[in-house]
Amino acid sequence: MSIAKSKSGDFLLAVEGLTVSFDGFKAVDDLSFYLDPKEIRVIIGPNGAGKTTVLDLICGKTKATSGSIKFAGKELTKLKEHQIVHSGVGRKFQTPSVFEDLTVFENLEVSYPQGHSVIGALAFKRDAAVIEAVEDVAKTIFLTEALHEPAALLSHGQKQWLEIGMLLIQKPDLLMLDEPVAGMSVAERKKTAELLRVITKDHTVLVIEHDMQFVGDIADRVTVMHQGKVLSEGSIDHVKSDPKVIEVYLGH
Amino acid sequence: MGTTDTTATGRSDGKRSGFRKSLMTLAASVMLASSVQAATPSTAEVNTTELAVTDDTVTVGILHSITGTMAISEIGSVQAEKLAIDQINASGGVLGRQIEFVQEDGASDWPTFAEKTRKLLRQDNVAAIFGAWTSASRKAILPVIEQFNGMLYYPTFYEGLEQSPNVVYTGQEATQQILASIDWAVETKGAKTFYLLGSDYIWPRTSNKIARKHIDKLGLKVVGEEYYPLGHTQFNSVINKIKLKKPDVIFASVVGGSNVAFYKQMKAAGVDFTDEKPLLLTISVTEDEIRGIGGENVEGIYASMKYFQSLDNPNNKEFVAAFKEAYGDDMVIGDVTQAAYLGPWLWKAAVEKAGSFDIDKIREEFAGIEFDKAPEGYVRIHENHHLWSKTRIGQAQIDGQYKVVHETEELMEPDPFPEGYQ
Amino acid sequence: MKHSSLMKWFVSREGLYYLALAFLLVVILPLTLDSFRLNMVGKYLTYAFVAIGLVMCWGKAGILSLGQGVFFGLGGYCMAMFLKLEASTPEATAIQSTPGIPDFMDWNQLTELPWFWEPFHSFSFTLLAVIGVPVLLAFVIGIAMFTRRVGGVYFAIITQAIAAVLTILIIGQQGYTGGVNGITDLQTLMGWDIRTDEARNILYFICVAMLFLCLFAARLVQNRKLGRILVAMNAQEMRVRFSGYDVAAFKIFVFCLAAAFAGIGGALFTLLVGFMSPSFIGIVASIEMVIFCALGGRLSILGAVYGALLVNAAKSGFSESFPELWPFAMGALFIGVVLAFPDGLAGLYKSYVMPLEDKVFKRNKSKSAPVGATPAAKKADDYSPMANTCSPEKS
Amino acid sequence: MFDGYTSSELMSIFAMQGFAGLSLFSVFVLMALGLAIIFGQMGVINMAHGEFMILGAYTTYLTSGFFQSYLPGLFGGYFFIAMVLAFFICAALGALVEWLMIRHLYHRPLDTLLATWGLSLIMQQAYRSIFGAREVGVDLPEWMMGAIPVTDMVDLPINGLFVMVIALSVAVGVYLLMYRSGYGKKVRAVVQNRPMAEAVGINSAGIDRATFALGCGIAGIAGAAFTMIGSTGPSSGQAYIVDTFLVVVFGGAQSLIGTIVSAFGISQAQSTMEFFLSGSMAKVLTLLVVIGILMIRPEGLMALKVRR
Repeated sequence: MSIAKSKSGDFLLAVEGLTVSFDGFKAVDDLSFYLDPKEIRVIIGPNGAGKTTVLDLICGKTKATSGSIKFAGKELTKLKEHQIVHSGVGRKFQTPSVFEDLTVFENLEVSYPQGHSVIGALAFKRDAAVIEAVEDVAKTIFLTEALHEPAALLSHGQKQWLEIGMLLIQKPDLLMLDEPVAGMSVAERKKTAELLRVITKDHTVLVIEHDMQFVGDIADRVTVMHQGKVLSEGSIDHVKSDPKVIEVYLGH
Repeated sequence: MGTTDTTATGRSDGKRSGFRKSLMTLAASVMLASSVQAATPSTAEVNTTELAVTDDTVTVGILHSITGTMAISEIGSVQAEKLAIDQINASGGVLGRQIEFVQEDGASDWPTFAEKTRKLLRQDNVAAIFGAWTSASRKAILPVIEQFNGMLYYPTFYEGLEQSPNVVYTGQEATQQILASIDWAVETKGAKTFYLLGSDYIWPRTSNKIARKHIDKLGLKVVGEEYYPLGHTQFNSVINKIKLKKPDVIFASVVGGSNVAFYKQMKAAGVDFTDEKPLLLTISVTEDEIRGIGGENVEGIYASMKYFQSLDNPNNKEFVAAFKEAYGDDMVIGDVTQAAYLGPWLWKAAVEKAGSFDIDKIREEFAGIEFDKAPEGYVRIHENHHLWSKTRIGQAQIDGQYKVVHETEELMEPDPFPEGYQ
Repeated sequence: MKHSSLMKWFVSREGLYYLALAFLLVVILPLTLDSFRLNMVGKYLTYAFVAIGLVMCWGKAGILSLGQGVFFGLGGYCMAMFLKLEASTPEATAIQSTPGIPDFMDWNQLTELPWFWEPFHSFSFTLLAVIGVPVLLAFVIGIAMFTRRVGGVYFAIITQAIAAVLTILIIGQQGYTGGVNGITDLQTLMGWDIRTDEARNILYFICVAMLFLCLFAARLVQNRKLGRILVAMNAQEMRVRFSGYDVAAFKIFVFCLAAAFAGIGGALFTLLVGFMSPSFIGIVASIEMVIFCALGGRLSILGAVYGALLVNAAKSGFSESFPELWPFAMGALFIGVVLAFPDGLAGLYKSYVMPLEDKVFKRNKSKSAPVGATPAAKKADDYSPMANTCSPEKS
Repeated sequence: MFDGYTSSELMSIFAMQGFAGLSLFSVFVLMALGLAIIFGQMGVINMAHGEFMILGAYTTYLTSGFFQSYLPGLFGGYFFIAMVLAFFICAALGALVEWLMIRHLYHRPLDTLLATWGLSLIMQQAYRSIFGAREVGVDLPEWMMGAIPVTDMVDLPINGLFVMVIALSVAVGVYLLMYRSGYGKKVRAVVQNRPMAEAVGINSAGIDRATFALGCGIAGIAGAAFTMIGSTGPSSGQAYIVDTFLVVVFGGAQSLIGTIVSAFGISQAQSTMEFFLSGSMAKVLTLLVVIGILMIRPEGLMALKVRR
């Protein structure tokens, strides 16, 4: 394990001693892990292992009971959600959450990192730079054709992509994706994997996923969580052969 | 548009001769011989200000809340005013003209009162408005009625501090109700200490202020003063305070639904009012209210009013009978209802004395106008537009009626701006 | 290209709706109604300010405030305090024990003007306060509630409780506030008698002008990105938050905006009606304001104006003819709007009248872009539910 | 403030004041339980709750009239029958309202608030048309009047005690129903996971209707009880609505225990303050404190911290 490397400034994200308890139940228990820049890390683990809670903690949706989350040298646990976003962390939820009433274009425009204050949003103008950025991202997420369709008309997979696109246009350093291929067709999965590879050229990505095939396709490293703790960490082959992991997944 | 009710009575003999005949009957029954004229005066003569007066009708307005929270209280006034109008029509009308009325609903909403006053004055050009109940509604009406020079006949006992040239106050102002009753409690009951309790708004606060000053003047003591928000229904704490302070008299001006809760809880807390320990003296519980509170809950309390349904005089017997005939036997009549009944009669007397419906001419004649057929007995209009009237103390009986135990000998002078009481 | 021409087309159509409303308020009603009825319409319009605020706050951003009467009342009280001071000259109040202070203070043994009344000698301060006081209170409530993420039903109930508290306070502190009677007998505004028909007509037009100002302000907000964020926040608050927006700040903003509109409405109400009292602040008044907005269509700012006009006109009409039926009608209105027409008149207009319009427009402008606008664009658009087919004052 | 009173007098007063707080507490509990059940289970804010209460009060009024006319001998016991009737009449109307109105609005809680407000207007006017605008006086049997003298100073009002007993019984009954019966298990299942509850064969629509009816029925019992201490008029119900909501919200929406704790806290605070301040200021302060606490702790007193 990499505890020895603690406190080093090389990491993009350093989670240390993170704990959160709900009425005594420790959903995440003294968790530590570290992400290198441009890494794709996948978190796997059985239901209830605390995977989604970890993402919630990093993006500020849930407040930690104790521990620290350092992102590019900044302590995130003390920031509000929108400040965390502004410091470069993007989060995609498990179920696609896009603005169904708005068009794809407007969805992306809303996420464009400008005019995020009240006054800014009032003064915001759709200029050439915005249009260009939106069209760029739309291309990346395979939605150029649907740019002016309302998001409600998109397929499930397209909505997932749109949400990823909404993160991309924020130009975050760290993207956190919660089960991005859940409910997707095989073809869509392939395209998503392709999309993720494009994304990782410029971003660090933290993914929660169940689909081991898909995990194998994309992961640089895998963290296995169990009962709020890290059970194993390493390459996909390493964790697959780790007896503790086998015990948890196959035992009982 | 509004409901223009033509009162049925007396409309059949709408010809000149019929009028003259009924005017003769009127002469027999109505006090002011001077007002009776040989012939119906021409409209041009009696109406120079474009009021809704025709050769055989005159239109007045009735403006009370038919809906909303105040409807409970105001309906009695509407009934009394309509009864008075019917009776006046039956006896020949006013200056030979039958009274028609436009009734508007103030809806327990003060701007609506202002709005409807405006409508009555501007659109219907009514010759008089009988209406309003709460001070708030009267205050809303006031600027409008002054602006368009109408005349409001306001029936409720109220806090005083007002004297508009465009209002006739047919109920008592605060000093009339309060001073006599405190004197009575001190003289006949030997009261030394008082606890003042009221709903939290202007009338109880002003009334208690006057009461406090008067009690101070008499060298006696106020041991507590307390206000609860309108509609409050939990009085246990104040009941405890009263038990602690052991006043001789609780002087109460709680109104509305709070009243019901207050008396029920007093009774439940083991206070038997018939013991008069303490004695409860109220200025806010009329027979109307007792129906909601229940006679058994208020049995033994004393109220200071100018009118009780049980008053024993011929005028009142006639009035009560007529009222019950018109609206049913189970009707009860409270102080305000009676005061509302006075409105149309006083207006009629003033119109006939002035020989005109014009507001300005009527106003000249107000001072000294008398009405001796009043159910409460004889009343007279003071130059300050309030009524000279007697104050009476009644003790509540289990059947919901008051037994009159005291009556001032003289008419009390209305004094809306009492020196030394402000 | 297609996009921008579509936008243009919509603007022109939307512009027509505004013109229709202006035509109704500025030409038709003043020509057909006498001064008395026109003043009543003016009074109804002051509620439209509140309704527009509620469209922004509740319709768009999903924040239901049951305490808008508070802001309406505060605006109204600020104006009333100024007018009352003007009416309480030492000469006019010579009979009081302390001349020069409002009459109700004198009755309550106050011997000098309370400190918070002092600034209301100044008209410019009053104008500032009419907007500033409601906004300040909304800001404080907003900070406390929205940063703690109080929303939905909880927010509604707490605002309702605030309305209750303020009513009790105003009634209880009658020496400072005029109590349950309110602040009455207001006569002149800087020497100008506001009780004459002429003055009331002028005030009506001022009211209409202010209404359009507020409408344009609301429209600006709604058509900017800010408006889209508000709507988005309503549907997907979490997503907006994790797109980097400080959701609380946006909620505070729109709540303050609604408070400002309500304050302006309240001040105009005082001017048009001639007094202010706690009954416009309370729970019942506040919740009735919501129905103006709901009837008009909770997403349509123009609808709100028609909603306020229609409900109030109906209320006056009913209580003139069938007073006992009015509460039934009002109750049915609440239930009906919620159950059957959640999008209110604007929704009905969109489903029934707009298709007809579309035909007309197509015939006239066969070259213009097809009407196949996206539902989203339609939703963000505004429509006049009644156009000029019906004058709300046909009693 | 306490100058000139003997210590025994003061003791009595404090005892009485404690009792006053308790009776306010039982009033709050009766008012809030029905609302809390409905709100907790369905997220529905029933603005017509006060009107359902008054329906119970009118039922009691009619029952008392019936007994006086036809069964004067049994008058002493009419109240119990009235309570049962009030429960069933209100529950039946509640079920009807649920079926006609509420069930269409489950996903729009703010809209239920408006729709039930409309309902409350209609109910009020209906009372006014049927019973008249004035409050009606409900005659109570003799044994319910008066007080039990404990000491010279301390009298315990019998009807106050009776209201307390009713409040306690209703609270216990609701507790048993919610936590010890099959129905309660189903209710909680539906609250926690509606689709799953439906999947295992729970008739969630039926549960909703029963719950709404139950809440309204409890309002009816409350109304019957209030005839002893409050007024019965078309708009009497309005007086309770804000207090009731605050009690429920303050307690934490889905917790019945929370509702009871909050009723206790608010009632004690209010009655203590009423003793030291004037009634109006006590009310204002109580409301402000509750609002203040809710701002700091919006989820209410007893809400569980859960993963959401």
